[in-house]
Amino acid sequence: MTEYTQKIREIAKKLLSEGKVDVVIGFREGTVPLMAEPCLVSDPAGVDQLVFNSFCGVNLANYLPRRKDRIAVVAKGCDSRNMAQHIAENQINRDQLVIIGAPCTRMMDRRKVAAAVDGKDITSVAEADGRLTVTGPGFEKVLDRESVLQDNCAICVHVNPVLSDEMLADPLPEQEKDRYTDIREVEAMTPGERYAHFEELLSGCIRCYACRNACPLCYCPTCFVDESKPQWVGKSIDPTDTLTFHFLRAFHCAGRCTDCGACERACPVGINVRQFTKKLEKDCKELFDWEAGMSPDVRPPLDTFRPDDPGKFIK
Amino acid sequence: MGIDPGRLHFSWISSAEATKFVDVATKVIEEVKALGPADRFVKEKAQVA
Amino acid sequence: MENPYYPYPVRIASTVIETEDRNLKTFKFEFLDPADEEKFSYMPGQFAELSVTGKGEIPIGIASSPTEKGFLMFTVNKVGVVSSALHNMVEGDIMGVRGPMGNWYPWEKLQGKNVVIIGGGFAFTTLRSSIVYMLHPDNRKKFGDIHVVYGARSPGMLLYRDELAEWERRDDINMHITVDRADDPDWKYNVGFVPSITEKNAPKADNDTYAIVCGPPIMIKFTQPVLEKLGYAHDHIIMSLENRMKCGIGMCGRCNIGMEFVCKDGPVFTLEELNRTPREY
Amino acid sequence: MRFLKITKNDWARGVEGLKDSFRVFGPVLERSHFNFRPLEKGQEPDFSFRNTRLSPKSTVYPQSEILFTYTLDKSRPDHHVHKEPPRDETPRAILGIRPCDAKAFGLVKLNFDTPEYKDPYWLSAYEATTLVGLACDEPCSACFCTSAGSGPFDEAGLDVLLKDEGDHYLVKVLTEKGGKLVSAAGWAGEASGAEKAFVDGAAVAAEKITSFVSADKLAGKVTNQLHNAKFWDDVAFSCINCGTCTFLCPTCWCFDIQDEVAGTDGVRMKNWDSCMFPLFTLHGTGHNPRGQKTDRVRQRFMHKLKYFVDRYDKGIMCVGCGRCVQHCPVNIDIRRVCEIMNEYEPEPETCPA
Repeated sequence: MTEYTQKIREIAKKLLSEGKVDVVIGFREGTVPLMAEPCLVSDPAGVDQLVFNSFCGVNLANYLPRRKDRIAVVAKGCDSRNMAQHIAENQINRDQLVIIGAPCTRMMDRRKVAAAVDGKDITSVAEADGRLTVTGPGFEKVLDRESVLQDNCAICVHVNPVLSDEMLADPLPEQEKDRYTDIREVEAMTPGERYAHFEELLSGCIRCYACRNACPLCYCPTCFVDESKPQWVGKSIDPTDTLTFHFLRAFHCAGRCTDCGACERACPVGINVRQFTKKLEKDCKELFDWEAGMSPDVRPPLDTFRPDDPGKFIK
Repeated sequence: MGIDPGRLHFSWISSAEATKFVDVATKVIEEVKALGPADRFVKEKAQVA
Repeated sequence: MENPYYPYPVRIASTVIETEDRNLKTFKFEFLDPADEEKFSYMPGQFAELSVTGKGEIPIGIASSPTEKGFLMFTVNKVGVVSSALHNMVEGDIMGVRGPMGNWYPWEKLQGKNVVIIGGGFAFTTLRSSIVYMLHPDNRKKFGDIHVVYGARSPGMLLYRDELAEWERRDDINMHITVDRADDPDWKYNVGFVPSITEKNAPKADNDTYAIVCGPPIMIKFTQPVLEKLGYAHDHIIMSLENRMKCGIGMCGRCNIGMEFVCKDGPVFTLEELNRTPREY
Repeated sequence: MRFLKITKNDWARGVEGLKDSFRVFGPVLERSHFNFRPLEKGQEPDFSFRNTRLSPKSTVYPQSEILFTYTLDKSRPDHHVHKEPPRDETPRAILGIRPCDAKAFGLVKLNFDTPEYKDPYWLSAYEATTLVGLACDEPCSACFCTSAGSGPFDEAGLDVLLKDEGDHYLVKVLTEKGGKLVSAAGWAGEASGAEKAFVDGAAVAAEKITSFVSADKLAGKVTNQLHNAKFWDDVAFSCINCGTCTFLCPTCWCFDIQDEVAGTDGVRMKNWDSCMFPLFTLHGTGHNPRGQKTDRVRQRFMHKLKYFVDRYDKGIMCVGCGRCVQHCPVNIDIRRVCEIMNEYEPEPETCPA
């Protein structure tokens, strides 16, 4: 990881001092263990705050829409796919971007780490050789990296950036994974069971919209839940309204979601929000052989029509 | 989502196919009536407690 | 414990379309319970939350004057959900009024002073209240000269046209009505923007002259330098602000400018006070 | 001041007994974290928590609360008239609230209990509530209560303070309300000399706090200079306006008022809102005084660390519970922002010459 950090600083410094970009978007050291803060550097003297580690889980594609300047941005596999998606959706121009590709060793989940030490207070972490050493007052514990990966990272099949102008390392091998075991379980339920399952899943939701705001796809100027003329969804914590919000948001992300995990990472009450988006991801894969954000040049399946699109549901 | 499949119908009907529209609409109504009142995604009064 | 969220039930006594674009309507309300009228005691410059049952509430300046008894009057611009619903309501319908809220123009301080009222567009409502209040026989002698500069886009967009004409005929108030463009060949008043009419007609500043300014942001922006040029000190320029509001009682947290809540500490501030707060309005 | 010593059996029995006359709330493990919830018969509060994910503010101030009901049915004589639903004034007890969260109620009270207006919903719930605190023996590394006007054994706002002594609790009865709860629970057994245990415990716990903020110079700053300072862009850059901080915060009180109608039956309700959302301040005209993300982040911190300080002269509107520090998905840290604000010196005016 230190090599990545070193290299990001070098590239950032070069790009800024040569005037190739106006700003660099990357991460700086967090103020608490297991965190890193996205930051923007515009002065070559400021590049030394940039770091890269296993807690850089925030999707930096989130910071690109509506920017007018030339930007160098650090991109993991999923970030780069969301950037490709942004380019396809005209949220940013490819020629504004210098993408600093980071073949991703997959990010760790701070809440899993905390749970692995029974919620004890963690004051520092160190990472080496696939292991994470966690220390706090009166304890030290070594965790296997694989056991504390973010859920989406554990099943990630695209760790390498799909777009890049600079690379921090050679591409890493991609894993073969069955991504949809949990989704198949839900699919096997009867409609009634499924409804009950979703109600239970969302029972703790506080409608803070952190999932939506963390999502790089949710850049609509006015979200449907914020519309007042007409008001589509009630604003209290009524369970029907809450379900409606999550389902509709997931549908808006169909064929666009890269399973970057931003929603789940942001959820303050630990809801497995990806269950919704992953179902649609699975459908897009099976019906259209489509994975989102693999190229900025191919139109996504939901904004194109082909005569051979699957149509069995039409009676 | 947990919606009964019988409550959701897709059909392709051209503006010229009035009879088909009537047939489909009648069939849908019959099927939905047979299922009885929906109890999912139904909001009576906000449950906030 | 008094419930400050409780809207007094009122009946719509009358509605009048004020302007040619039909977007401004004046409503007169009567309290269902006459005792509520006693509780609703207000001063010109205050506002109330109009509560359309089933839709929500909107904060609107009170256009009637406390010297007018038996009704409350509001002029509402049709912009959002509640105001649109209100525009569709008719005489006899029941709704709610919550208030009065906020502070008012500093009538104590204005005693014995000259008052220059500068208004634009549909922000003339609390200014109407103020004029009616000052012109009331019990009050007129408490004030010095009264000047009114009031402008709208066109003659058909002026509010309270009958009253304006009546005030024009009086000799104890100096009216300077203006429109941006006069499409009416019989238009007999000024043509021009409020700032320039102010510059031409407003009295020179002195310690005994206060300006009350209420209008769209663009008018305020260009009127302020004119008043400064005429020598008005910032503590002699009185303004009324608008912000998005919900509770109207300083609790819901959205309308603040710095530490002040527009709904409770305002909406009336002097320019001197505003200079000290972030311009988040 | 009374001190009691009660065994954990007495405690459990007392808690069960309280449920006859109180609505009892306590920390409960949900999925991966704790929250304060109403306790059912037979359900004990789980004191193995460090602190709850959501603050206990919802016990007094529910996220959604009905203000009025009404009917739109014109055949009913009271149509379109707002009616207050009956208020539940059953006494409530919050068991195991941390001192920081109890202190927060006092700060929120400044907003809902003012000389001009009183919020009857918040106030009546608050007045019906007895706060039974659990002293914090193991504060977290993100906690900074001692420099935010509170502390792991702080008694402000509490009616009773408990100290966990392994097989028993020491109980400090702080108010008359607290005394009534203790009697209702049947807890007796005076513990003379327990005072020292609290004093010592407080000192030991305070030693364990490793994180601090300085807020001493905030009151002296000029609002507009702080507001216009250049650092806000950097502070706000990473913010995604998700609102997590405001929803978890024990001192955030902002709300929205909404009407909802089903058929002819309607309710007007109060829902928590967040200054992080653009809709919070959007005018009907489309103009938004806090339209940019930086404006909104600045509002949150200025409100807590400057406007509140100036308005009430009661310190900062933060009790140092550390929730926003731990759960902000992009690691915006109020401690860092407070430091920047406290140390801020206005950029020197450039000389026009």
